[in-house]
Amino acid sequence: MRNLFAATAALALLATPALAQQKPKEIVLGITTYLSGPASVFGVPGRDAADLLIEEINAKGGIQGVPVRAVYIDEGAGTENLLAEYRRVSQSENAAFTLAAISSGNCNALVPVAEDLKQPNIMWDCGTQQIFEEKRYKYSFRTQANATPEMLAALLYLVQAKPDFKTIAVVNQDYAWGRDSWNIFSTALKALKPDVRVVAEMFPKFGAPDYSTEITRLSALRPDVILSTSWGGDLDTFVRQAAARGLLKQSTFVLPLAESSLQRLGDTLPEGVIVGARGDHWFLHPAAEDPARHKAFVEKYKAKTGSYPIYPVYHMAQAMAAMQAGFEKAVKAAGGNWPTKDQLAEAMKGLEFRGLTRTVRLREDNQGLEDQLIGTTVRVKEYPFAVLDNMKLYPADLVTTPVGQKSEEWVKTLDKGMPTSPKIQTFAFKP
Amino acid sequence: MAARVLIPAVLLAVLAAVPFTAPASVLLFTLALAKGLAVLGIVVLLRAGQVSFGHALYFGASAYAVAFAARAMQGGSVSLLLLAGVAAAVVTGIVVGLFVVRYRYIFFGMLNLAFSMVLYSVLEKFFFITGGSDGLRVPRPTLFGMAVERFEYETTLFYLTLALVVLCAWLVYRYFQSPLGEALRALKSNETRLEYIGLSARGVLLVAYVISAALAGLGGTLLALVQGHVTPELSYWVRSGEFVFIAILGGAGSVVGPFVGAIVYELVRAYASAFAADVWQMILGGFLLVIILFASRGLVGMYQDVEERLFSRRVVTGGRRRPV
Amino acid sequence: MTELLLLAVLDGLAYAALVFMVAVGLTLIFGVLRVLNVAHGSFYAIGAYTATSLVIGLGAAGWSPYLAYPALIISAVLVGALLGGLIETVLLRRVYVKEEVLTLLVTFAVFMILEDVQRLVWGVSPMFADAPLSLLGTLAVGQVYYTAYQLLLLPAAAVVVLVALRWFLRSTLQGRLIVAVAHDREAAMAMGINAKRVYMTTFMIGATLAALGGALASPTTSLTPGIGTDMIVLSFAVVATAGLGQVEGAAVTAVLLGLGRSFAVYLYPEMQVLMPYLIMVVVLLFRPQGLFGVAEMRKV
Amino acid sequence: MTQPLLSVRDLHIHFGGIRAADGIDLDVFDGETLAIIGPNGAGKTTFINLCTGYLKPKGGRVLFDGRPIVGMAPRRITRSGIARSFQIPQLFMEHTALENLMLAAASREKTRWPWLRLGALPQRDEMLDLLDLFGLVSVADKPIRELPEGVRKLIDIAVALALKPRLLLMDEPTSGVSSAEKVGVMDTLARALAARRVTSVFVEHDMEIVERYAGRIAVWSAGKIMALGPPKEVFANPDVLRNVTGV
Repeated sequence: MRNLFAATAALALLATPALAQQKPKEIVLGITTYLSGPASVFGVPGRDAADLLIEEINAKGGIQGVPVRAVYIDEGAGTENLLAEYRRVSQSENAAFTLAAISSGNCNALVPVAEDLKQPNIMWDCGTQQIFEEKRYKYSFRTQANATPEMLAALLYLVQAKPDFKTIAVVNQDYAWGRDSWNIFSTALKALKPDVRVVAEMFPKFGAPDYSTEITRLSALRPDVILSTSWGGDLDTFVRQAAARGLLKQSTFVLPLAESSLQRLGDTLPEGVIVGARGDHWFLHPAAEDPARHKAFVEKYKAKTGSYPIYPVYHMAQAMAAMQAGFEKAVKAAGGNWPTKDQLAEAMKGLEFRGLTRTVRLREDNQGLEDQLIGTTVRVKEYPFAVLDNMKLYPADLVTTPVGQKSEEWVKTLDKGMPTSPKIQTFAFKP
Repeated sequence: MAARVLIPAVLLAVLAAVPFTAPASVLLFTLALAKGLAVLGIVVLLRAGQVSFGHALYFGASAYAVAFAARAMQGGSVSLLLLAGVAAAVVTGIVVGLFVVRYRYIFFGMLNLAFSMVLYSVLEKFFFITGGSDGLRVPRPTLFGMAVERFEYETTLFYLTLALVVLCAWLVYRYFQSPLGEALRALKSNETRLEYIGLSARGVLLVAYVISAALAGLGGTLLALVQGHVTPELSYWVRSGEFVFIAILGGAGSVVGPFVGAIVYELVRAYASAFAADVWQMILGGFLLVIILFASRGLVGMYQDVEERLFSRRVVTGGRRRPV
Repeated sequence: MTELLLLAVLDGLAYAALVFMVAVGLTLIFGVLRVLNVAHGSFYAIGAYTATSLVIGLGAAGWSPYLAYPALIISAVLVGALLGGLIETVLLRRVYVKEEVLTLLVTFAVFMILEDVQRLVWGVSPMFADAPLSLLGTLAVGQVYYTAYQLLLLPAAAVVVLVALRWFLRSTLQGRLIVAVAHDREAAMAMGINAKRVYMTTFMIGATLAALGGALASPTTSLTPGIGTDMIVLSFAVVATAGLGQVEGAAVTAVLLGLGRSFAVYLYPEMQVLMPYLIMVVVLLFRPQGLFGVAEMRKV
Repeated sequence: MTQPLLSVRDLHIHFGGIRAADGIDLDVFDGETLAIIGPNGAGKTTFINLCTGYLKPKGGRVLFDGRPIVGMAPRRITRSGIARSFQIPQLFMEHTALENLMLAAASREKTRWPWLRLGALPQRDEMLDLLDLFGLVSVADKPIRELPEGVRKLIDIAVALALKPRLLLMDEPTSGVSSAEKVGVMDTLARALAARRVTSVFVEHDMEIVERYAGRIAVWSAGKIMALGPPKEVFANPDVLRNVTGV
């Protein structure tokens, strides 16, 4: 038995790491993204962004003179297909990095695999905060924030913008993200405004075509605030049906993921809706560290796809930047030699890099520290859809769970002064 | 004649060599074989002319049973988890079976569908127990009492699966020839007479149903073990459809068909989604159409036709009969 | 509370109207062709997409927005007649002779193919054209606003479909032929009825109804990949619960499921998704032939 | 004679308006051969269906060997010793003639053990003999669906006999058999039944056959027994002549 393992292991190794020492003729990136199913509203922009960025990199002669090639894996094709494909790309194609995944479920499934395969992996979009809080990983990194800062920022903004609200209702998609995000939000809410009453918690099924009943109930309950962390078609449908029935005028809407729907919603979305972007992702970012680069990319992306970039595009850009920076650092560390997968993973520790907007740093638990941008919708003549005004930028260190702590516990201990912390910067809309 | 034994033997050998020839595909083949077991379950029912559009129910039930058991035991041992998974399927199979064996054809299919969708909704809904759509991680169990690396673990599971596949295929083959198995085929052509030779159609079907549930469960169990992660999608109706699809693709007449079908299916699907990520579904669909329209006896059927032209002798798998 | 219940009923009806239109097409096809059409959900989706594109197109062309309503119906008929006709003549016709399961799998394959076709044609980002919805404005019930479209037009449309279908099946030659074939294929053929033609018309009508469901739903909802998938099982549930081939039954059952669903939202939201399947299981357990179906016995 | 093997009392059933059984009283005695005649729709087949559990009577009693069997499932009644054949042969079309008999034998012997092959059961020779009796050995390995109606008819009866019943109910055993062969068939049948000491009841339209093979005749008319007795007696009855034999 043992020898059999040894033999197979040897054979397997031939196909993978070890020999990666001398410069390969190309750097293979295994990218899992949704090309089918509802989540492809994020997956396809993500892929478009990756294509654009890889073009840019290769135009500049690649990384350390080695061109980059992406291999895409459809997350919509089912978990076991995803796992099998991931395995193939990591071993047969000998991918230097994998970027996985969008769905938190798939991250949960793939991260342990990457660990066993000793495969440097970037969780490029998934939001579950638990994964790094439950366990430390050597080979997986998250180059953006997670559910906790994303929800917390939205809450802080709400509390600050509408201090006197007494009742809130939630309408989230009935799946892990919808539930998790509400847990965080509601726990934090109890800590900051214990007197607020939750009048309805509704979790319509994922991809539901019709929210009439939920909307009717909300119209009858008339809560001060309505929260929905839904996204994609579900969010569009909910907002449109709510708008058509005057619900948006009745209550203040908080939509932490609506940045990705603004362009589609066009003039449906009125002014005064609180909108987030899972990070500091906004094509009119008021405080990008390299505005020229950002502007240039936005235009390029618009030219290619016909629409302005949304947050998955920014997440992809951050993953790519991290990957690049990781290579540079690893090559330096290896004294100019080509790094092994282990050396790459080593180099990622504590890495600093910049995507399109602001610098992100990877903490010792491999969680990225990313600022959060929340704003209120306003109508302007420059754009056929609502854009963000009264934007607040929440620095990562303020809203991110400290290393080694669990989010559910930490958000219980929030300080009531948090919403008005001086670290928070405010920006108005500038055309 | 020799070829009749030789060719399958060679194929089996090739399969067994996968960990050496294509280590990166071990997972793919293990999953395909696991799925094949569930399809074998479908084939058992097709023997009685019944089509279940809900066998993902047992696939999912067992997978989650494994997940819960493994979490409860912080890993546990493969053998224990195998038992847990199959047991879950058998118990569910008996309970559901007692209801569904009273129905035939489209109603049988529909009722199974409904039951599987109930499980699916429950898994999706009761987030705090089932992890909702994100599903549950399955901590890696020990092998014969020793903790192992993923690589050894997967290789072992591959051979374990292969062994179980051969065993199950042989058992089902014998079952088909036993009085009970023949009664199953008889049920398809005339239930009235079955009653009037003193056999209970429901009884006969129930046995078959539980066997098929156990097979589907075994498949789900193995999948949960290799995949290390279970999601509600395991019990979604599309997957049940997939099982029936593979059964026809492989050739519903024989016990080998499901595994041939499953492997071909997984390969087509893997390569389609790797090299035509945008249209892999379309490719599979087209593939299925071609099979149904031009070779409704499936791959094994095709093989047997060729074989017959070569050695003009009736093959004993019973594969010569039209599927269902 | 009583007011809330009234509201729940109103929501239930609007929802039931759409489900009915899809389900009745399915049940009609099954009743006549004995084919359980998995691709039915795809007709729903494609109907919706086509309608939306058409409405958007009209808007772009700057024509009267009221043309949107005929546009909905036209697109439904287009999809049903062209796509439905194509699939029936090119594919299904070849497999009627074969086992039930094979015909069913053919529709399954068609479903898989059409899933990708939708993505290739309409892309993945949600589409929406709510002109038809907003044009009719809203009505107040108590202090709750409803869109006239959902509150009045959809249920009305469903009733029209039901009445029209009954009339067609009972009072027109083509309809009578369909009933005859549905009732006894062999006898009908023996009497020289051209079954081929009957099958094709039926399948077209069924497909059109599914597409109509989609078209009428499209103003109220965003179209994303996979909208058809759940519709399939849902309409299966309706059809099986009602009894296969039961037109009126499908209507009653759709209402039943619609109400069940919306009451669940008020009383026990966790049950909302389970509702249709639970109802189906319970009904089938006690009445295998469905609420309105009739059982048959083998002659010896 | 002794206590009847099958005794039916006041049996009732009706389908809508039609009274298919309207107070049937009948005793069938061990070892006898009883023929049932009567016009179509008189309720002859219904009577067999009632005695074998295919239909449940609205009223009345059926005792087999002194034990009530009304409401029992067909397979129970079959196991208790009543076998039947059908007007339209009910056989396993995909199986061969021999397999059809073997299934019956396997059921009779309650052998369900998965490791036994149906084809290799010890009853194989017995079943071949049974086929031989009907001169059907030649078709033993042919699937039923390839066999002509007449042959199916015989196999249908053979299957019933394979169960070693004490009472055999036959619904028009010779319909579908060419008139030339009828007599031959009935001879074989009579011999087989006698050899196995099987009591039998058979529905028949061919009066010659009836006269020749039946010990007693029961004449059905509109769900009632209008005459019962030995052939001579019955055929002497003018009503019978008018109603049934149509002379």
